[in-house]
Amino acid sequence: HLPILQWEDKRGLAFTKNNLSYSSNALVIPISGDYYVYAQVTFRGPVESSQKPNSVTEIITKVTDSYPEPTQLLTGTKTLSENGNGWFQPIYLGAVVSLEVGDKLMVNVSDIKLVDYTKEHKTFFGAFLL
Amino acid sequence: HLPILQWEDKRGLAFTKNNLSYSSNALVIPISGDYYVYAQVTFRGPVESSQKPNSVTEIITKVTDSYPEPTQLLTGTKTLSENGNGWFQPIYLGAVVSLEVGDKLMVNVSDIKLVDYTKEHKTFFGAFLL
Amino acid sequence: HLPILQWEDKRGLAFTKNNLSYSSNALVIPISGDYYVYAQVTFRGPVESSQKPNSVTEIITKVTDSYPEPTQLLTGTKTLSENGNGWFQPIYLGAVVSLEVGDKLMVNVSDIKLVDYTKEHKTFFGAFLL
Amino acid sequence: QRRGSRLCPAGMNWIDTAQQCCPQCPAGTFLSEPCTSPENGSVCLACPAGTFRTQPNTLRECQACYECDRQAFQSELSNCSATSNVVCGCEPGRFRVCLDEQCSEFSCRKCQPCTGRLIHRPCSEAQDTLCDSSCKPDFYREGDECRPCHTSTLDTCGKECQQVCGSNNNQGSGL
Amino acid sequence: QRRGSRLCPAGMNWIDTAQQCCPQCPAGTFLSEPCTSPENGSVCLACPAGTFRTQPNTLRECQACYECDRQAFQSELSNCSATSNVVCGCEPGRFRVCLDEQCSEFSCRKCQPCTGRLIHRPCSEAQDTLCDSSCKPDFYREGDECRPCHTSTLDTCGKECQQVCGSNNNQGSGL
Repeated sequence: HLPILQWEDKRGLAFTKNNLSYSSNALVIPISGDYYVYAQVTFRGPVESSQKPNSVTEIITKVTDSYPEPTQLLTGTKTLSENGNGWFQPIYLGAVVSLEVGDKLMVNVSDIKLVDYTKEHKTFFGAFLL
Repeated sequence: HLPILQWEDKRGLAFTKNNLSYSSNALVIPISGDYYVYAQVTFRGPVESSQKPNSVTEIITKVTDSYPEPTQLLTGTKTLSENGNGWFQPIYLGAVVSLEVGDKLMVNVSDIKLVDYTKEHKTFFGAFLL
Repeated sequence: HLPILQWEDKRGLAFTKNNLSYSSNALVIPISGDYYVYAQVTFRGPVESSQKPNSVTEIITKVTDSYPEPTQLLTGTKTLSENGNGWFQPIYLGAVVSLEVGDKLMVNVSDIKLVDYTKEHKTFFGAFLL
Repeated sequence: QRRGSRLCPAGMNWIDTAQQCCPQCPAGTFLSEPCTSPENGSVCLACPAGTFRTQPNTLRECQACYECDRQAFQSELSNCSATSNVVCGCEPGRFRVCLDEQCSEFSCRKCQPCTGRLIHRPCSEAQDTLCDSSCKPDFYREGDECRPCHTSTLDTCGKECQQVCGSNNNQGSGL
Repeated sequence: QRRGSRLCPAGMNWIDTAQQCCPQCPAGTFLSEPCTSPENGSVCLACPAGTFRTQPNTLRECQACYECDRQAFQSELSNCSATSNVVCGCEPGRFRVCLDEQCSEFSCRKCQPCTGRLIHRPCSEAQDTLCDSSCKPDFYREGDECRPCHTSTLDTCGKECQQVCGSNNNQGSGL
């Protein structure tokens, strides 16, 4: 599977409440219901390395005890046409999904080396119950 | 008008509830109020055809009995600079709009041949009452 | 600081309610709580001018009486690879943030001349209490 | 295991709404009604057309089948069944050009024809045809192309052409 | 001023939950508990590791420190403290290439080496090395490069090279 992103859940702008908890890279759903789930990942180009991936992908995935395989909920795939070395590409995803208590939500990316982790307001992930 | 997308409303991740129904390519609003409306369309390049559109557009439109013309609620327009044949370009739109009972919400695109309909988690459309 | 966008808050699709007011370029938070805050800015290329900025940036910022400096809440930065002059680039941002009564939300952009203000459904900004 | 769930025996999953362990539904079906007690079974229904489940599960819906991308000249290697997703490949005479590392996204490009050359390795799903570097008999090299002798005329038949096609070319020899 | 807030004296902010003015917490701390009355103080706690506040405030949390972009060869000029954000620059031998007007985003490119030339202006955080246009002594111009005389041989030593390196070249002269 694709690499899973790790998140800060307490410091700065990050927070969890109403029993929506964060553990081992996943948001854990406290009660069944419909949630608006969203995430933005800012990808940015490596400087020196000539080999440039031709695309970047962000996927919000659900893992559940009721099924042995993860389910892809939302996917953003963008090909890259920036030729220069320094490039930036944000991908935002968001939608309503039905979730069961105990379901885990994670964010996978095509290449973790391309994720801009430097500022909390450029790459973020969250969910709220409707 | 621009072509209107057709949607799956029952199978897989798709669902409708609380009387928000789907009929003839539109979400039908059951009660008046403020809704957060959103849609993502993943566009992807045709392979052989040399003529490449220089832009793709996604529009969320409202049709109402109280007015003969559709109203454009949200629009995402992106020019394309990918030279190769195989390209991907997701466009996400979302915002709060005031809707009346009976209003219909639809998604129009600049070119239906460019829409990636192959996976339900790449192109999606929805709304929820605040 | 980066230029701040001005918004229409009454005419057309724009509205404010439940005491969420708009004054001097900012949405003013009436009661403390968690809000889903979102904004889309469509940037578009200048026609003649050859000097092309190599990137466009949109930032949703919070200003509060409790702190003398603005806080960057959400940021979307995209490098531009369109060589032609006429280009379009929408950037959508949205996430849940904890706000206090009296906090002000604003949208900053890297270059106000590049913002497409021509149609209300291409550039928009809003927030709602969860 | 999560706080509120008990460990269930093999073949059973914890169902929160029923607050008990229930038997998993077999692949190809989904959980329509949880069991009322571990002894009696869960109510499982077949995945509706266009959906599938490859594994035993206690999910409330089946996964929607992918579709092959006609526009990108993909074709169905195997269609969607209740227990397996569709598998897409390329139409005959085309090969895959991957758009990401896992090749979950790909387009199908025409195989090169190797006109006038022997085929070193035929075109396949994964790779383009590999043409022999030298030209076939009765074909002469022109730049990086191989041309049939019989199409050459006295004045167009350069050094290479004469060597291959012999001086009295286009007397019915070659293709 | 907002509807519900009164003007507070200097060094104090209106706290809506306490419906009164409370003393600001100093830089490097955040407001954990508002004061119960203007006389007694606010409860301020130190910013946790990895966060900071540069100014006196009555905020409920500190700002998360930025991180320097290792992948883009950035290095920490000064690390994050309770009262100041991290400051990023470029690793030695590299200079900043700004990606936006304020240069809040930048990558670090290798400084050019000026082989065979005198350095007009050394490489710095902000700018690449500026090389002298002419070649150093015992170096001759070849296109836009400067080559050392001792590496040239009789047949490779063109007009330029002979002028600089003299006719009896590669007799131990040069670098």
